[in-house]
Amino acid sequence: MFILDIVSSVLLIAGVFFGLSGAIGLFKLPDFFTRVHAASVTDSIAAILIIVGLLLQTSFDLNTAKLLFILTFLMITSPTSSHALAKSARHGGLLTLPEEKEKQQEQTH
Amino acid sequence: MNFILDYYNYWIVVFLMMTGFYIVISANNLVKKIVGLNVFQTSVFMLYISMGKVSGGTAPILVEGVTLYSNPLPHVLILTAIVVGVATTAVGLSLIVRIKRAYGTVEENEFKNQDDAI
Amino acid sequence: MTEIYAAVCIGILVVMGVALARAYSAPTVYDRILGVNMFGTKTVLFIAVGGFLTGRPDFLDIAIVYALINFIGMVAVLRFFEYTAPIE
Amino acid sequence: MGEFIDLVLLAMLALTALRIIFLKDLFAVVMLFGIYSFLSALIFVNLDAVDVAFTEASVGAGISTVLMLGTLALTGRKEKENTHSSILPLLVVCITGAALIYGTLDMPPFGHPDNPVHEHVAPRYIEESPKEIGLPNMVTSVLASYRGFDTLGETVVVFAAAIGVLALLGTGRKEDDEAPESGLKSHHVLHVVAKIIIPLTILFALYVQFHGDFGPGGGFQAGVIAAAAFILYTLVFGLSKSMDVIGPKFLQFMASFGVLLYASVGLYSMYKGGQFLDYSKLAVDPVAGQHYGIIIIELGVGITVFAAMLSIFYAFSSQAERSNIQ
Repeated sequence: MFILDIVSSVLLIAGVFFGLSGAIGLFKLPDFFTRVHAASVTDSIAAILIIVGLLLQTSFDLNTAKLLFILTFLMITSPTSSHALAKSARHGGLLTLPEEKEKQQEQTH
Repeated sequence: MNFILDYYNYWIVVFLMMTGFYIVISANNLVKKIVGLNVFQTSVFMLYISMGKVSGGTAPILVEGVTLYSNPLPHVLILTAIVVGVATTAVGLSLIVRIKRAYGTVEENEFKNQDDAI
Repeated sequence: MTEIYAAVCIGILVVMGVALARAYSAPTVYDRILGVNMFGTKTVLFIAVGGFLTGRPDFLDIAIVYALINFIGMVAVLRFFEYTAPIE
Repeated sequence: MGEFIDLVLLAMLALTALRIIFLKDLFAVVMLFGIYSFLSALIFVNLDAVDVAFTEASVGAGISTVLMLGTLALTGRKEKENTHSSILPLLVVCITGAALIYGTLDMPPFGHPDNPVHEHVAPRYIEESPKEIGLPNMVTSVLASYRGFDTLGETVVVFAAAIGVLALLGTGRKEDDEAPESGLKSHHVLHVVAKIIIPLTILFALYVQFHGDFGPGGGFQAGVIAAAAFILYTLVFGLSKSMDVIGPKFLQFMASFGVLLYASVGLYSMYKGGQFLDYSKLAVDPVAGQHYGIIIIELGVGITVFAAMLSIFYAFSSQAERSNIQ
């Protein structure tokens, strides 16, 4: 039991670490598409680590099934919403940082 | 510190209530007014649920080995109030859609002016 | 284990706070949607860990509802966003 | 720890409400309102009200936000500059707020087990309802059995609201002319994922419906979650396809059927010699009778809420599509 506790603690803390790094990226990264990347890191890896960490603490019962359900659900939906958001932003005319620089150079010429 | 913890929930409830109230009376746009009404309504829910909480208690779903539960009665009242709240919000929003079609605007002073012009 | 759960809860609360700050003041409307979406997924994790912290993990149903509604809200925002004229 | 989480979440809630005042972009206002609902549901979980949190997360954050977004699509997202002075409202709010804060000082302290609220009827519910009704979830027992008449009224209110919306916006009857192209048509990933998610959602709704006696959940929540599955279908595949699956006529039938089912349980228990909605008379064993009664009326609630929410959404959605054609 003791080893399981250690493993799940490590997983949980690693999950929080990735969550925090993604949160920093949400403010620090230069353009929208890199910020989507930062946010989707927290959505995928942090969610996997934290939920697997919790899974190790359950005895094999309904809670295990529910946690697995949440994990599958998040794995399917959160990359999809990141993708859909980035695609909508692209349609809405948002540019990446290099493209924006290029545009500015064209205007100055 | 204990004094603050004893009343903190109620103060936040009053703050939210007044925020919602302010939005309702000062906003000119009807959709924002509806949002304000909902903010107000949620603050009332918060008041009820705060009153039902018992420190050290747990959710009122029976488990073995627990004797202290929070009060289930406010939960029942608020559960139904939430569903009724969204039903009335829906009616309010559909009235706004009709107002937009009749007057071409959802800003309160603009359709009042149109009424005065007639 | 309780200390670990408490620490993880606080960590997730911090991430939620940051996402909330992004939703409060965002350079573009898409950034705002991103902040809202990230807030939603973090609350799912928060409820899951919080259930284990209080010793009653049978409330994971609420986390499932959060994940579901968050996704539907996201799709609805993208769908109705294209109907409304952009703000100048 | 619980108190600390409470402090932080309530502070976040207050900040969100404050931010809503100053935003002029109504789209952002509605999104922050979604966050506000999510946060308040989190606080409900923290204050032990799991059933309420379930409802707030699905109804408040889900359906309200979607309906408000639908309205914004019709009315425009920019709030015009306010010409009124905001000093008078601020003054009114400050005075009322100060009076209320003064009033809270006479409230019993938060969370104390001896508070007046916990003195009267609540101990009876907590101690007797597991024996009398035989369900572990006290909220369901009180909602469906002790206060069953009240819940019947609430169901009728939801039904009436659906009628009101349909009267104002039209029934959203299917039109055979060309359906407008949705921009989400090009999101192929979304199409595939929606097809995976929707069956899972309906399965989860059924679980919530029938597991509500033992855990958080019940008819109100299940109806909304099932409606959310169809709302997702409408958003991704378009209104006309969704109406092929469940038409507005059928929904109107379902909404009234749910209320009738609920009320007829009450009449049947009268026929059996009890009071209106006295489930103990439904079977020889009173506890088994309570079980049958609660399952049937929760089903009635679920059907009505599902049909009412979905027809309200259809009405808004058909308005949005119509205005998009012009």
